Amino acid sequence: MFPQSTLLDPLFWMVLGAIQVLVFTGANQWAKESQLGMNWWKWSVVGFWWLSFILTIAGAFTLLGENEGNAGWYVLGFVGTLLVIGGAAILKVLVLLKPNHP
Amino acid sequence: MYSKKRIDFWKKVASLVSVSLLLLAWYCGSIRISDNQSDMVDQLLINGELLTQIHPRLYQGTSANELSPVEFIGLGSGIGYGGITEVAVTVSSQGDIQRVAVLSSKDTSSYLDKVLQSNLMEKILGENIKVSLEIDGVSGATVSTNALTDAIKQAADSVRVQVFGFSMLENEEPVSHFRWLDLMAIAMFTMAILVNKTRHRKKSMFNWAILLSSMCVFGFYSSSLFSSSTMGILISGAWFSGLGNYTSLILLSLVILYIIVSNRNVYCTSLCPFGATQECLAKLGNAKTTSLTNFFFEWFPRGLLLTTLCLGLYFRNPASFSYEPFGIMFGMIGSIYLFVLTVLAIVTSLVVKRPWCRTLCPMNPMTDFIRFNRQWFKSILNKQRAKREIMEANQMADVAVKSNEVSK
Amino acid sequence: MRKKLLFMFYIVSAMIVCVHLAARVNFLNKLQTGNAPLFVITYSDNNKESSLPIKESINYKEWATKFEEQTK
Amino acid sequence: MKDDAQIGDEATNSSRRNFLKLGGIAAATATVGAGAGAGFVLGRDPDANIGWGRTEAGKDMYFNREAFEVDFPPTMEVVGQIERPEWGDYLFNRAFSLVKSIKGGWVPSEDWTQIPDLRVREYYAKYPKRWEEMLLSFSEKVKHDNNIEKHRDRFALAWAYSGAYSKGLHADFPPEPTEHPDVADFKWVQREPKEFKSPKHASKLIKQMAFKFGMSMVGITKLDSNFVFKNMMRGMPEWGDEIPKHWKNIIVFGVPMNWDPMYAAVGYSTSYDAYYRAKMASGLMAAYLGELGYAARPQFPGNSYEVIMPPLAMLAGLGESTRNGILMTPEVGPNIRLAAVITNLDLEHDKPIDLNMKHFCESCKICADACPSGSISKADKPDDVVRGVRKYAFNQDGCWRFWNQGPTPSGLGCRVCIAVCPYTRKNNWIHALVKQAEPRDPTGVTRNALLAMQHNFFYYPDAESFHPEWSGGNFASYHQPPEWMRSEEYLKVEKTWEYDGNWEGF
Repeated sequence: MFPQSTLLDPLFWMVLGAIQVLVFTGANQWAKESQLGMNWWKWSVVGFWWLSFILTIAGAFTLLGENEGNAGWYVLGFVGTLLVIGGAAILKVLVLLKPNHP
Repeated sequence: MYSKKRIDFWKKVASLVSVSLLLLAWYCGSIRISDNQSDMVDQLLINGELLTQIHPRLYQGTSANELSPVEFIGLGSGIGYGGITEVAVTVSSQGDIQRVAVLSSKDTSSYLDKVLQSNLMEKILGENIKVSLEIDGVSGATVSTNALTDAIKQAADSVRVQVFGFSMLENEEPVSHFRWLDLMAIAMFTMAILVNKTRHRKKSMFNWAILLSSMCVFGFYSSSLFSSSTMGILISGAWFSGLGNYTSLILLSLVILYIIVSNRNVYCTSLCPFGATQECLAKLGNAKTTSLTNFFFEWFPRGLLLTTLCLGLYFRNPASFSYEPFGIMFGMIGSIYLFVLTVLAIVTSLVVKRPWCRTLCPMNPMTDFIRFNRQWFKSILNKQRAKREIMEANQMADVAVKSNEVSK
Repeated sequence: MRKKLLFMFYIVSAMIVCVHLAARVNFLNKLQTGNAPLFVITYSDNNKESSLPIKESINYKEWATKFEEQTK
Repeated sequence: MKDDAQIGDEATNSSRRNFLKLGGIAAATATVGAGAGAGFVLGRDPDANIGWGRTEAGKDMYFNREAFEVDFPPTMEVVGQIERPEWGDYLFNRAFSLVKSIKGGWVPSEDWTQIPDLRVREYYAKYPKRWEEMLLSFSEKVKHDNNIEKHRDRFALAWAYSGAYSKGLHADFPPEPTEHPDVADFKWVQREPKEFKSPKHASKLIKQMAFKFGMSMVGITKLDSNFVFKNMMRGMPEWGDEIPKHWKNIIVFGVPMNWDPMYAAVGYSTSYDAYYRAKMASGLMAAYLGELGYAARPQFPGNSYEVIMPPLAMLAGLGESTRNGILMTPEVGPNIRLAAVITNLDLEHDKPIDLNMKHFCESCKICADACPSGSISKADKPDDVVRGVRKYAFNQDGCWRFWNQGPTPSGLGCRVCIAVCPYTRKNNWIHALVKQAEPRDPTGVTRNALLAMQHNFFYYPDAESFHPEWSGGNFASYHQPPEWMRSEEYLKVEKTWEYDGNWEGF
């Protein structure tokens, strides 16, 4: 986030990493509440989706940052949409695979 | 709250006004058009100074110091999505192609651009027209390509006749006008009607089957679903002079006919590829139906469609005035605005069922318009029956009421 | 909630569509008034709009000196 | 009591859960924001301008070539007897010879057979059509001279930038050789050579030095006589085709042109910044070798060469040959300016590399479509054979014609094919990712996906609009000029122009 800064940049990445713990504990709570019965592969799917989602956003904005305006928006629109749809699909699957014990 | 009668009256006014507006637009367009072709051609001379027309499709350029013409400019036309594409080809007196110019096209500009960017024309520059020209196609815009190639070949031929005294065109037949896709369209449509009529318990399943297959065939495979531009082409009569692709037009006319006959619109529910896409996404995100019942939301799309059609008529170029997300969705073709629109529509339809259909789709205004006038016409007919006038009138009134509710 | 969303979608897409149409109209108008071909392409050997008749127009001596001072 | 406690726990648990849930959402939102923000600044990051950030560490040459080493470069496809380049094959030789003849009173005509200098005539006997282009270059030059003042308001800063570096470039370090190479190349040798432990050590050190002298890329190879000009030896009025004994190895190095001006080719770009840096490095390297007691003959831009650089750079494993005829490196694509030092020091040679560029160029064609003078071949496969090597046809005289149309006096040149090349991208994480992935993907899926994006998502002005206004263009460029090259930002000028090119999409 702070490329030319000696201190802020590493700090930023550490914080971002730390935040991910919150993200997934939060996600875990939601999963528990809606009794998705998460397991390792479900989590890895979700995790992978999350990673690619963030990377897509970052990538698109990198293009915007280096003044590739067109490309930036198109990538965001194209890949982003695909990912959103994919996310919905994953959610659907998780709900369908809900273990049906009370 | 206005009384139904009052609204009905204003609707009648509106429908009359819109028709007259369309006529007006057409008329203004015809005034605007002037024959600017010859001075366009004038810009295409290379070595020649003086341009003289030999016959309607052929010009010759002569330079001061030489008697024999230094170059010829042939005109040719081909038939694309929206109608005729005009091309001029400048050929040296030895018969080498020196310059190609697209004078006019009625195709959606993004399709045309795709063809032009593919520099398929650069390949024929410098070729000699003694031999027939080999021009390869462009994936994703076949019709525009064919239009262009036909036009170029025609233009070259009119020069060929002049310079070498023989023609090569007769062995090349014009674009085939009736293709299996058109048959497909008719077949699918009849199926759609049947499915809508049937009382079978698997009805909805059948419906899905048609929807999906139509999404594949008329959507992702051929991207030949109709749009406001098709409506424009229909009313502008551009199809008299022929079209490169009739599928969408056929679909549209079938839909219209069926609405007129049976007052029902089967397209949206069982055929529309974009509708199908939205349905799929709705299934994915368990989207629920909701709609906006408000005077503005009802009338804005109508105004929009009317404006678009008027513009299409005025510029004599209906194909370049479509505003639907279809082009992007099924062919990644269209302006950046439409790209954004498409993305929005797709994402929204994960939450709301068929957002596009509930908002701007030109299909609703068209259906409403036809239905309303159908109703109106019927009522007039009935009024003419002198007997049982009042009773009839009352009946009509509440039928009209119903129809309004349907149309909202 | 859904209603709100649909409402927002409506407004935004309406605006987008208007902009799109405006752009199209603008473009076509330019075309009409410009009264030039949509697209022209010329065989490269003839791209001599830029060429001047050789002998008369160029003072070659001057050209040569200019060229030398600019390149060394 | 127990119940109370339980209830209490319930309460705390539920509130804790809610906290975590909301915290999760908040964190997710924050992450998305951070992703966007970080992405954006990484795009802006000047360190991404490879060639300026990680140079001395040698990290500008970040692509690990070992896995791609081959014995002979695949894009140097020999189909006949390789011939050494003639004096007349070198465009600047022809240009200057013509200047000389003209000063001597000769007036050019359409007829190339009237060219006084035999060596030039021989070249145009080979390519008669190209003589028209050369003639046009004269008239274009005149138009250029008549027009540039009109556009100074717009290009003042680019003009100054390019001018400054061209002055620097024409300083006399390293000095041009004036004597026989056996003398000149030893100019800086005062003492006995210090022996290296091994050629391996020598190469290791020399490469480090190249980086320390400011170069981004360096490679070492044997001096292949096939790429040494005939009848050409600086400092010698007469020269046959012999090659000095002490010309054993050649150290080829290079540095990219500054990115933002280069992206804004033609008008705002210049080669002189990179030329200057490369030339200085060659001088420093030569002096360094001299101090150690070894012969050194620097080869540097503008036109102080006895050898053709790109093929030697290919043999030295820097990159491959491309459609636009420029060396294509895996890090900076064709945005590289080369210099070299020929030496008698025994060095370990690098191996050529196979990056599959061949297929990339076959299916890309972006440079050919963008070329303002149409000098780059659009053929699907290499369609010409030059001195026994198959390559894409390239019309150097047509290219030179357009060189004379740049809007600044010292901005001679074009560079559009470099600016638009998909491999010419800054060293930020996306492009680095892509540059690492593409050569490693044997299926070509990556390549096709990328090119699909390149063709559909990226905006390229069309070839015509790169032209100056006086020849039917609008000074378009792949990117708009950087803020520090826009005269309206700093000078008292009124902006009467619009920029055409990619810029931030807000």
